[in-house]
Amino acid sequence: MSGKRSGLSRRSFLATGGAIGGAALAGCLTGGGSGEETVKLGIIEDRSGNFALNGTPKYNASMLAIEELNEEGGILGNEIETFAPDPQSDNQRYQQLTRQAINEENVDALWAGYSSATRETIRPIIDQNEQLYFYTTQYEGGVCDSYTFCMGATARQQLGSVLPYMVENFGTDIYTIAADYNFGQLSADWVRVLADENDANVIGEEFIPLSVTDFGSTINNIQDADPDFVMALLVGANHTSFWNQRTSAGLDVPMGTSTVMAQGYQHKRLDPPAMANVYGGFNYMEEIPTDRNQEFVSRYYEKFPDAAYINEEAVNNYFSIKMYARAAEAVGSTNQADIIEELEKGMDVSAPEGDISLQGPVHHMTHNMRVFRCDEDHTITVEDEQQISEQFLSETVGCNLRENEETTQYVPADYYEEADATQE
Amino acid sequence: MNALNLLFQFADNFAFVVLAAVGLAVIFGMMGVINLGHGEFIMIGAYGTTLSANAGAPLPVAMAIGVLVTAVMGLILERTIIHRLYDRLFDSMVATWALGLILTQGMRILFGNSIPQVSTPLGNIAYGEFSYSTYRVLLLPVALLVLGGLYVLFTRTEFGIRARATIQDPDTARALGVDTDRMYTATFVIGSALAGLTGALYAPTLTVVPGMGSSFLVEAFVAVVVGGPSVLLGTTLSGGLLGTIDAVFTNLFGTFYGQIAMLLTAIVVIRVLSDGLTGLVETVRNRVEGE
Amino acid sequence: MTATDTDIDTETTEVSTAETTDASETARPDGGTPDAADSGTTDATRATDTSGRQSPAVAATGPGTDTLLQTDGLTKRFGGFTAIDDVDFSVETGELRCLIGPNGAGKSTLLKLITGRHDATSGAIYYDGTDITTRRPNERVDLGIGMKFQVPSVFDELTAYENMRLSVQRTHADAHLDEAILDALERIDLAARATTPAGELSHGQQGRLEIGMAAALEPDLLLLDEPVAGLSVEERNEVADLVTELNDDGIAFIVIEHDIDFVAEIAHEVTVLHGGEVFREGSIEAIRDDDDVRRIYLGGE
Amino acid sequence: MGLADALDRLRRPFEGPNTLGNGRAFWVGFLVVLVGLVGYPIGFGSYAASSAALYLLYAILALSLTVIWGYTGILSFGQVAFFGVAGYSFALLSMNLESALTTMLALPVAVGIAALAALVLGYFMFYGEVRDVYVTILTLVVALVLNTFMAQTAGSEWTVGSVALGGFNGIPAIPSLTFGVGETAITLDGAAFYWFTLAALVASYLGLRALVNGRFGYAMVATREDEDRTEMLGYDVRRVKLLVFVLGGALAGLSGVLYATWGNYISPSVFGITFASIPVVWVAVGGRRSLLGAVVATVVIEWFRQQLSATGSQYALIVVGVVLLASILFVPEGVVPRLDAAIRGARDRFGASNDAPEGTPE
Repeated sequence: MSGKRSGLSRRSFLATGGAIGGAALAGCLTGGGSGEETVKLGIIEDRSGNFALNGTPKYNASMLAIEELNEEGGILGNEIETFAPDPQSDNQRYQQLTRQAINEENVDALWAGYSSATRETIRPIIDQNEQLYFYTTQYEGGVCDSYTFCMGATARQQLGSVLPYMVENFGTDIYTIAADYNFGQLSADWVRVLADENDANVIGEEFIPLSVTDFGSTINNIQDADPDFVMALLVGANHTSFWNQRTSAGLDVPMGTSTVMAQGYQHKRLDPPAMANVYGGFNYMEEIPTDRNQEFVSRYYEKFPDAAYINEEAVNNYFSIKMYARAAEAVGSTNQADIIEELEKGMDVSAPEGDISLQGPVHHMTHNMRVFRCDEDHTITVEDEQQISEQFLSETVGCNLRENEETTQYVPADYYEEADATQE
Repeated sequence: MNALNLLFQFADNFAFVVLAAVGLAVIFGMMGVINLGHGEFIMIGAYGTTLSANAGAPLPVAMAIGVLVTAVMGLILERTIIHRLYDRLFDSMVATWALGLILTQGMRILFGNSIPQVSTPLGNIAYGEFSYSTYRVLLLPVALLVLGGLYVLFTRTEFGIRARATIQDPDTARALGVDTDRMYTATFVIGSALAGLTGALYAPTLTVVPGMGSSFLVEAFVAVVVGGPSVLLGTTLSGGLLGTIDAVFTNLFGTFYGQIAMLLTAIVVIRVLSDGLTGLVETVRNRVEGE
Repeated sequence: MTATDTDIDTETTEVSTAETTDASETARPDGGTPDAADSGTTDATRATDTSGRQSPAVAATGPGTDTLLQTDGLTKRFGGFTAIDDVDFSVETGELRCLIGPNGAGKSTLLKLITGRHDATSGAIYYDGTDITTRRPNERVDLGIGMKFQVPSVFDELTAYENMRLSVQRTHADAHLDEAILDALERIDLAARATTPAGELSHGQQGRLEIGMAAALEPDLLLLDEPVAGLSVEERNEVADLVTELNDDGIAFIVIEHDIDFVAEIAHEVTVLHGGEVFREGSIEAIRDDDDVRRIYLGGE
Repeated sequence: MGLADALDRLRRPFEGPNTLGNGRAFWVGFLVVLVGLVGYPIGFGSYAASSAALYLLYAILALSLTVIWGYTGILSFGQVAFFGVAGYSFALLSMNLESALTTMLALPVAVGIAALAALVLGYFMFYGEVRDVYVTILTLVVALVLNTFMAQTAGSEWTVGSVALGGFNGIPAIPSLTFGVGETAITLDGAAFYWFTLAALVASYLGLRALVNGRFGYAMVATREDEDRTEMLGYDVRRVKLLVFVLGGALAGLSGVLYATWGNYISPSVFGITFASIPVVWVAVGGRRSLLGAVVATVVIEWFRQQLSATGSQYALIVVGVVLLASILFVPEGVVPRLDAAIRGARDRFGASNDAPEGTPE
């Protein structure tokens, strides 16, 4: 169905392209971003390339949310249109498509991108155009941006739920292995901050390039350090090889994570017991046993019977699209500045993960965080559950977007001694 | 640093470099075609294996199917596309790059972003506080067997003699009654089958996804170039050199330095030895014989 | 396969680089090259050869001497095979010297050493007062040494005009370039074929073009490797005329040639190479009547 | 007549057997297309212009490869290395010394750094007798080393001046090119950036036409055809190759700076194997011995890929692959030379040509 829609807009694009320049220019001027007659949402999610595995569920869940809204009469009585290209996991293409979405498709709100690299690539374009933008991946945290709403849990929220649980149950010696890029580095910083807050020690730390598929030496290094548990902050398809390799090498230390299972559903894809004794701190996995969630899950698979999994990010897309619709109804228009102002007042949201709320001044969510455990047979159980709010921006940094315009990303190293790797 | 750790890591790296490179080396060394779709051929082997295993085939049978599927695909591609591109080195690079694109996305459309993975068999070798995957260590003898098998095939069989005659002087070979077209086809199929074998062997220990091929391509290229024109000797030598460098640097400084050290070694070898490591062996042998 | 002497050295290297299968197998061609067969008589020839040898040369070239080129103990080995063995060889200014010898005598190798295509294993080469032993080929060209290869090696895809331009633009300013190119083509009788790709010219025309291009660089010494091999009688005469004409203009020549009649037609002095060593030097008549020369030719074939 | 003669004299340095498109008809067409391109932002607005600017700056990268590969016979698989080095250099220079004056200066300095990198690498290769496919692989490996290295610079210790290298995420918020000082400064974005890029491309194209049809161009072509033979005509082949490589590095660098300012962003993916392959594809499809072919193919292929991606179809990449395969198999000499031959064939058939035949010396 999305193909049909974007096919339409593509035809109209070609038609304008073929018309005399003046007419096209006039079209640009009248089709402003706050047109009342239509609502158009940009959904730019990877369906091919490296991030297709994570991007496809996000795309699916967005379409589900939009279909449900349209069945209820759309937004402000208008059917929702979409601009849903495939950026093919290519950041440069994201830039082009973001510009197209804003300048040519005049989208009223934009959902785009899986990795933080993608977000940072397009954020300057977003800010320049004052475009309302929802970023839905769980991420390193710290983005304080007047136009960006970060719907995923931050590293502090994710790790803040699982790390104390691990310390309590397994001991205080932590070994961190993390993907060697911005997200991994900052997450490892948060592990150090949280270890300090929970009276534990990081006894070893290893950063692994995203291209690495061979973990023989890493496994030996962990065995050498002999920690009570490992915090595994691995990312991407290459790193997924770690789990099979650690199992076959007989490394049975318990592992905590914020980056596997809930994003790339490794417990579904890998043969048991590859993910045995892995504990994740997430706001969502499709195995959450509540009625509300199970009902959502069955709606999703009814629409996408061949879908593989509903990941954390997919659900964040789903509830944030619904949240956007409520805000638009509340202000009575799709004017972006008005909607941002409305959202900044905060909002209670009923999401598949439970009842959560938007922290208006920092554009982040208070999430219902759970600790999920994967057992020998890859059955998921919920071990712990608590509401965790975004704290870094709201409490430590003191960001308040209601009062100050900003487009900054803050990093923990500037606020915590433990997070500053250069001190060691 | 534990000596056994280093030894096992070396075995692991050596096998990876050799197996990643050998299919590419056969096709490049014997036919002058650079197969930029080599990584995707490996991916096809891994898919064949994993899908067969998921359908219930025992792992060795599944691996054989993976190899067979890749070989058949190689045969079809050679007959339809590659055979038009002999003596067009750079065109063949673009064409195989395009093939890689089609294969990756084609598999994604057919089987989705991921398929259920096979777990690694054979357990582990434990020593002191350490342990290592038995399967990964066993890949070393397998890599050596592959090299040995190719040695026998190309030097001890009628086919090998004809194939080598074709490479050295196609016109003369044709005059002597060798069906050179068939030799090229056969060589390409062997190269494809070897890529398939690599995919089959790594299917239970790496993540089988449509884009997995790219993780082999860099090592494969570097190994082939470092090795030089002699396929088997070159692959063996570069496997040894790069495997050692990777294991040592990874152990001393971390995975990133292992990778960088390997790439820098490649640059130095290409610069210093214009015919790679086999060129060096050749020179040394000539000198010894010259005295 | 016909192994002419020129091919010996290239063949050795070619085979070893083209060796793409396991290097432990047939690393080098079998030992039975034509040279190995020849050099069975090396010891005997060395004895007769010493008389014809010049005294070890110092840089006896350049201003104040008549000697244009002088090699001193020049030696070239390929692996275990010695292609040029301690050769002292000289050419005088304006001379036309022919270099003959049986297959595998090292004639082409000697030319390649002089042009810098091969590096000498030991010994030295002096040219016009300069030690050029380690100079690069293009530097030797700049000093005034030109070369025509055995197989015509013009740029096939470029026209005759463009080929000639490559030479002429090295010696002429832009203003006179076009004129000079057409003059040079005129001189080798190819002005009418200026726009023809060189690959489509006849064998003889390609040969003339190549000599013309070498001559257009205004060298003092031109090296020709079998300039008339495979040509018709008519084409052969055209080349002979061209060589004589250029020689009359003052260009010295070293010509490798099998065709003894052609040699007789153009040459003053002849040097006979055998087994990588200078075997005889003298006038064409003296060499023709030399029984030893006759013997090595017969024995060599 | 006087004017026509003057114009003919004007075009002479840009014509010769080494380029397609000689004669009056070509230049008239060239001017018409150029006027159309200059007017494009006026007709289609600044979004269309900024989209098109990307294709035009890529075309400069394609030209850099054409001059190295098509004309001199060296396939550099690592043109993106110089592209990226210049992009990163520009980012670090302009962000550390942020003022209009410095972004203006950062452009030539960054291009210079790319040229210097090409000089070092080229000297290392060509004076070390690295040849043929080994040059190809070596240049690719250099790009991959940069990719691996830059991707791990996420840590806070990787900061140059006040700018973090950012690892895999790259460097965001690179300033746009700015000319002039203080109040009078003009920031190049939207249509202005498009015009600047177009001017850079046209200058590069014409400059290269003059180069390849001049003395040095002949030396390049001779080097491509036969290095040994070229040396025997007294050309220093190593120097020819090195100079071309440096020129190619500088052009790729120019393209890289424009890229960094186009999206105000650069990341290590510019050094990756995917991006490294793409210039080879443009040039191979367009016709590697044709400057015009490289430009046309780059613009068309990139426009096509973008349109396919915007449809969101999962078959987009398959279509790209099939089109590439077909063009390599059925139009091996390149699309633009094929078109050129077809047009000339048609003209000959109808006997309408008054122009001198191609390749005739004048």
